[in-house]
Amino acid sequence: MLLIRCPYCEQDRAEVEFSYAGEAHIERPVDPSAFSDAEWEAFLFLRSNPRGTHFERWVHIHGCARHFNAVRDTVSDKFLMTYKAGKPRPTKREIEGAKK
Amino acid sequence: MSSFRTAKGGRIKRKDAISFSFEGKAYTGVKGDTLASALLANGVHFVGRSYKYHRPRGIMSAGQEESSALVGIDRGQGRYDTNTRATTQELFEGLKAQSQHCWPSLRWDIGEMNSLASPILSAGFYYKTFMWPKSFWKRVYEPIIRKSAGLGRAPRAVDPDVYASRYAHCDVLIVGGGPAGLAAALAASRSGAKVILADEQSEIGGALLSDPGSRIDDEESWSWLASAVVALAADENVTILNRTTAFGYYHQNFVGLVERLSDHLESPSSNLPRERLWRVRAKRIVLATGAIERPLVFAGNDRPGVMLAGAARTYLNRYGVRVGDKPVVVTSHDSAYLTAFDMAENGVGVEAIIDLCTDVSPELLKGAARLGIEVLPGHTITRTKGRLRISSIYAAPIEPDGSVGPERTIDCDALLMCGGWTPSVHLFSQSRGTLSWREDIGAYVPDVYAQNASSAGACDGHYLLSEALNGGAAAGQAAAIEAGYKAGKPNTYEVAEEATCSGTLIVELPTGANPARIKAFVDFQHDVTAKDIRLAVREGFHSIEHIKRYTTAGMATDQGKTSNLSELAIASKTLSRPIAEVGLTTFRPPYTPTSFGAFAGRSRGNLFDVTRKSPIDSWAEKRGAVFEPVSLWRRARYFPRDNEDMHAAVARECKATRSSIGISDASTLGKIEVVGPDSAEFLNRIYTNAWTKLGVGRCRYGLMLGEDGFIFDDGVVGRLALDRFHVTTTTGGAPRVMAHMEDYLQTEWPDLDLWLTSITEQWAVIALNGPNVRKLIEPFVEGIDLDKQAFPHMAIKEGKIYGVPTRLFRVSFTGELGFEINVPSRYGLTVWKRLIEEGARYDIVPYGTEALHVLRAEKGYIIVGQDTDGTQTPDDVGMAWAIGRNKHDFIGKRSLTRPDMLVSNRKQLVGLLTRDPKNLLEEGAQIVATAHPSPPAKMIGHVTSSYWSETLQHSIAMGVVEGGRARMGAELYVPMPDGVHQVQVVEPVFYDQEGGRLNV
Amino acid sequence: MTRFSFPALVRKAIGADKDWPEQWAKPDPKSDYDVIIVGAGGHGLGAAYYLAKEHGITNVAVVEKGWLGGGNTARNTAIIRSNYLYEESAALYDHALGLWEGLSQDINYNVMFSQRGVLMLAHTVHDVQIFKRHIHANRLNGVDNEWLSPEQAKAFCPPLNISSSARYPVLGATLQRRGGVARHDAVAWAYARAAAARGVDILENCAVTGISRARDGQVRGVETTRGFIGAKKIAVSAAAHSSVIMDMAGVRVPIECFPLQALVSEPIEPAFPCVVLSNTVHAYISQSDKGELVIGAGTEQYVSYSQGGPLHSIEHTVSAICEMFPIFTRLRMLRNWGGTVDVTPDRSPILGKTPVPGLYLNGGWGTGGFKATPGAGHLLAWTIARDEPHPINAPFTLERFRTGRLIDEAAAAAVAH
Amino acid sequence: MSDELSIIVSEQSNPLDGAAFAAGPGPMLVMASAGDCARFSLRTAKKNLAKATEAFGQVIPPQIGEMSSRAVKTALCLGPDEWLLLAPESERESITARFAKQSEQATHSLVDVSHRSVGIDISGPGAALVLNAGCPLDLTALPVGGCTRTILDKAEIILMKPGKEHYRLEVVRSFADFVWNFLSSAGREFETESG
Repeated sequence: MLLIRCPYCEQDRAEVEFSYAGEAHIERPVDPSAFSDAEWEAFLFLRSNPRGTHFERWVHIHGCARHFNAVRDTVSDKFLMTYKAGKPRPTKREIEGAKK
Repeated sequence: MSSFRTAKGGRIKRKDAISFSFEGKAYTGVKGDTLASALLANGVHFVGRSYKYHRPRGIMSAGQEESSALVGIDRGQGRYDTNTRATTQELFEGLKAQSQHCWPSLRWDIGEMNSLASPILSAGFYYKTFMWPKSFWKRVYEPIIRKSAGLGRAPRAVDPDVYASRYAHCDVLIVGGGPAGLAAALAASRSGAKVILADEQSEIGGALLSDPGSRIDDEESWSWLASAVVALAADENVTILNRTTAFGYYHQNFVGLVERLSDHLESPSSNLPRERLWRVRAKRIVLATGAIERPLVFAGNDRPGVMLAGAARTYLNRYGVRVGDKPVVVTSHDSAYLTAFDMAENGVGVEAIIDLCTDVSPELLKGAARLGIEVLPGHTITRTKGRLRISSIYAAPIEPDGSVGPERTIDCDALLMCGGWTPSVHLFSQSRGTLSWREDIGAYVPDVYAQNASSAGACDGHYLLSEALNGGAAAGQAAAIEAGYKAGKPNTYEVAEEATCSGTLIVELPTGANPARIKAFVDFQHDVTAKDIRLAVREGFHSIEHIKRYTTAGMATDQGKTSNLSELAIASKTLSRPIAEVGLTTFRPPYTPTSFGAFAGRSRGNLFDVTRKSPIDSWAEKRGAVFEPVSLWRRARYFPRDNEDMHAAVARECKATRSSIGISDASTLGKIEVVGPDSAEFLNRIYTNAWTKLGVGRCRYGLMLGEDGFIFDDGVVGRLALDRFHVTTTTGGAPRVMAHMEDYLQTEWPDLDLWLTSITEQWAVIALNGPNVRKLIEPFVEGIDLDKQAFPHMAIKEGKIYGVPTRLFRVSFTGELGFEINVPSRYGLTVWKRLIEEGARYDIVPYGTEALHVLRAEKGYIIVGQDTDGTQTPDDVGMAWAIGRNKHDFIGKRSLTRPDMLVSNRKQLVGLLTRDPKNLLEEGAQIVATAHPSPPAKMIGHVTSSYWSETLQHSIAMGVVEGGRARMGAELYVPMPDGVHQVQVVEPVFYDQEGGRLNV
Repeated sequence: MTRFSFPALVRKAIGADKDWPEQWAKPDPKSDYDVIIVGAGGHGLGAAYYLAKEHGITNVAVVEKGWLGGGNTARNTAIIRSNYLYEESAALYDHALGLWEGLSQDINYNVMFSQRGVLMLAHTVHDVQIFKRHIHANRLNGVDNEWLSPEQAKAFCPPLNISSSARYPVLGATLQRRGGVARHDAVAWAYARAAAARGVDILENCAVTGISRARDGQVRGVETTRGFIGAKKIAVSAAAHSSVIMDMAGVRVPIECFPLQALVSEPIEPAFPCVVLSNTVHAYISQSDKGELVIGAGTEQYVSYSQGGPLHSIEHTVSAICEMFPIFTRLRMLRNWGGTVDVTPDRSPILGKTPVPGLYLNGGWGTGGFKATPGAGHLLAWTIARDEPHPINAPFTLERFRTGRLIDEAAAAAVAH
Repeated sequence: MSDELSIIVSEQSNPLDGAAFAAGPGPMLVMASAGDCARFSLRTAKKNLAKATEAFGQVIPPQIGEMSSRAVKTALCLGPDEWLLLAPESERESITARFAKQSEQATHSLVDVSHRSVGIDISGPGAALVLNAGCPLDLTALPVGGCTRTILDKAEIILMKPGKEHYRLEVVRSFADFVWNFLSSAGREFETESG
């Protein structure tokens, strides 16, 4: 069972309190009708699915009920950091810093 | 007392005799015995049969690594435990054990004939035959193969025991209560850290339990052990869990342990769970899991009476049992000498020590000489004799060129072998740590840790008692510091006159015979021989994973605990590649087999899942309702009267609703209160419909799509105030819709000023439908003018009913005049009962979900999830009208213009009428365009809803059909096993097309 | 190649099994092949075999980063069935089932294909509606599938609890009698042996690190840990690694990877005669020929390649099994493992050409890949050989995610209200 | 007419009416259904807390996990903009009215959820153990006077810790039976630890 740090509660909590909500930083366009079919396909379906560092969304559904973002290694399943929704994608340096 | 019990010593209670039986024969053991030690005390070695060849097998070990001595234990009343290791089963009064995998008896087993065919039963033989004639596979070969499957008896009755589970947190979890674990616990405990010490055995002590002779800090080891346990037990921060196996090491130091609470008791209390699953999250973990002794591989190494040397020492020192009167020891490791010496000191005549190594340490030789034991250095065993028990061995010198010299026979009644020790790195590996090969001890040891853990003692490759104690103490101290505690310098321990502990990794013993013709076992349970492994390699299975899977070595119930290394060493030799390059197979949880019950815990029966019941459920239950599950809820499906079947009950419920009043419980519908200045804008984006202009006090049917453009949910939304909406959702969709809305609100549109609150359970909802409803409730409603003009269809208002606050909706899912009375949940039942009472004068009838489905289908109202299946757009179901034309955007809008959404032959919702009015189509039936289809037939749609309409005296159906709306009036076909049914495509509104009955 | 047969078994036994040849050779990579298949699982090896056998293309390499058959072929619960709803899916899986039925004889390797019947349990009125829809569609597609009452289901599978007071009572079941299980590892070995015998090179421990394309966009080979290997046709059949490999060619695919766990019990005497699936409570079970109960769980919620999963999922799966089969509570779990499944948005596979000339994709099989093994291999071979899809795999394109023409078995089955 | 009809208000039904459980020596564990009260879900920006405190008539704490409890009113901070307010039933209408007056100056959402959940009181030396049968939290790390939303086996709960060996939980009413059965099933173990 994963141990996930909720950036709102500022506590490590058990995975069963959370729901996964897909890849992070996929911005919904302000005007979807301006998107081509291919662009819309990419928004709907194309995900980075990396082996390694993954930016993803979780919701502390059985806690503070907030959505937030996490950086996790998809090979070890280790969380490198979590941060509040709306914050920009952290840089490599920020991720390295958070590990400590 | 039986003949093989020693006169004194051991940790057993000699005066507490225990009767038990094996194979129906009565025996006596003593308190403190395992089933294995008690059998050995009675001179019984032969206890089981192997899997493939049905060879007689004895007791190999004294612990959980046992792969031969498996028995069935029958406690009656469904308490039958199959494949139970005799070596770990504690003895209790009346224990009944049976051998398994033999027929008609253990001694005379017909399966032993397999042994005769063994030359053709080599590794993977079944992949190479049983293919011809083809028809024989299903009729002959497969039934035979499947019949010979399995080891233990299958359970036949339901287990009456209960299982518990518990989450726990600690600073330091120590796995293993041997000397390393104890020293770690003592060190960590002194720091004030919260410690859990878990050990799989009945007693804490590990290897110390077999080693009374050592002296720790000038104290006898058992006395040191006793004071250590007392000291730990006195610390309230320390939890000692014996009979508790750490079986799995998961993410972030989350460890699963199973505590066995009652299997050792004669008659446990019924409130006592049989086992408890501990889910422990530890800041730091110390692995002190010890090491497992390796067997040696030689011809006839599997006869009853052949045993691990360390096990024999355990039986002697811990249980007071001599495993034989004239044992022979064969070893490649010094530790076996301790067994020989201890046995000799207890008066057992050890026939010989056959040492595969030539340079034996002078101390050991001196010790042997003192005890009169003959040592044969540089010797091998070439074969053994004895059918149901070993009777003699053949020893021979290993010549300098590796060949084998002349054989010599030595009679014996036990053969004690030791091929060195394998550190138990299972949990470490599960934690995703990486191992490194240590050539000097011939074993893999922990190298790089992936989690907050350390290892101490034998599991780290440190076999000496002093190393275990001092390593454990240091690990315990470091763990406490890591966890944030101040720990002083750890104790250092001194062990007097420690014996040497080294050896050579010799797996397969030299033999004069052709190695391809002998049976030298590697995996004892699965009868995998050294020859099988060589065959696998020869056939191109070079990865260790391939070898394991092809030969099944290491896949028995011990999961290769005693065989992995032998397999690896033989493979390495055959491949001419170093062991470190051949690699290991992956260790998987559980460490030892763990009961399903422990995993299932309390999730049985009514605790398997939540059953949500509405505030009115108890009335429905008393009234004899038949329920159906809808997501986690149970809802009344119909209310039979006087033995009615569903058909009759539903017909009656529908008729009553159309003619007077029907009442139903709609409390399970999801409800969300949306509050804030931007509420209308939010709903604009969530629903296809437009909300800005909806007046206060009015309701609207809302349709919600996923971003993929397909219908996601629907429901009525009422506007209570400019900034306050009461949203309803489907019963099953409620949690998903709430999550969906929160997701968009929090992450896409955080600038919108509004909040969502689930009020599903705040309100009980009573739906009243029928021409007389207004008359019924008017006298009891306060603050709401129910007049047709003042409170028209699709209106909402707050007021009171029976003095209770209500949110009254004028809505209808039946096509009749309808009201939905929302009252706070605790009042729901009382209001319902009042309505039933008062409604008697109108012959009010309660109706369930089935009648509701019929009534709505008569009106052509869809049910999301039944008439849609996640592939329908609003247009597909004829609801293009629900799309707010002028809206810039809403969720799913863009997807509606993808090419495939615009094609003309999309499946569209239509009504279907059968030619014969009594002919009721089956829901799910497929629709085709030709009268005589043959497979594979082109299906153009299917029936989504189908009912008998009592009102219309005609069956009605809805379905989705390719280009359906363009086929109005067309004849289509529904081919069923009993014949092809002809249907006509019609508009999906069967009743009151004008809606006159709604607006009264 | 020595032909496998009972007489061969006896003959070799007389020689103490000394001269059984390698089942597949261990060649060094050649510099060029006609076709390179990335991924030596059942699908990739099957494709190599059918390329050689049915299309005469034998200058083929199958490259594998680890040991062959070590991915999902080695980790699944070996269930085979074809009773899918949509005609596209039914055709695809039934094509595979047809090949399974003669596979052991065709490739001279007993893969222990056992048609013991697959029961799928309905626990709610909604399940019943969905399953009836399947049955009717299957009948018209010529796929066997029948409806059983709870009592009939119990007769077919005696350990099943059909008590109406169960939390999830059994309201009925579908039965596909032609469905069953096979010895999963052996399928990979069998195809490897048969393909190698026809000249295919199987290159284990050879990880692809890049896909090389010519100026015109056409593929020209793969960079590997064993050097560059050239080919004008490359098929990616790498399951969980498909999207990683496709990325190397610059093609983004709508695939995400999720962990999926499975477990076996200790072996017991025959006690479970068929395969039982329950989507509603998320549990799948059969008994292996060794006597172990083989049990599958549901996928985890988060993207991962860790080949492991959390304890609580196992707790749920085991409790579901104990609910359906209460006599199994005292059995013990012997081994629990995880795999990684590659999942598309509509839960149907992608099998066909890609925007890159010469690059083919077979992936996104989710939890359904094993049962399709011979079919996927057969169709992939066809698609590679003719550079166009077979009619059966023609609907399973990459483009459907753009046009919206999804083949959504999951939506059809799983939307419960 | 209203007088006659209002009698119905006293006829309320609650899934755990009268439920009580005790086990073990001491006893180790006592559980009982808590009485009814008024409950509000308050959502607002943190900057409005002073106003909200005024309307509620008691301090509303700003940090997630904090709980202020005085006399008969309790305010729990469950999320960055979410509070649960508990008060005597008699104050329900006055609290609603006071918040309503403020909606102009301080945007908020106050929703009456009095009937949405039921309360359970759990106390005794075994209280934490019985909760940990299904709750993954480290309860020793939850301070006295703290609160949190969390999970108990398959049910979401709001957990309060009014005393060292005293917990109160709130559970949505249709999950109450399940939670009660779960806790009493786990609590039955204490019967054996005495003997």
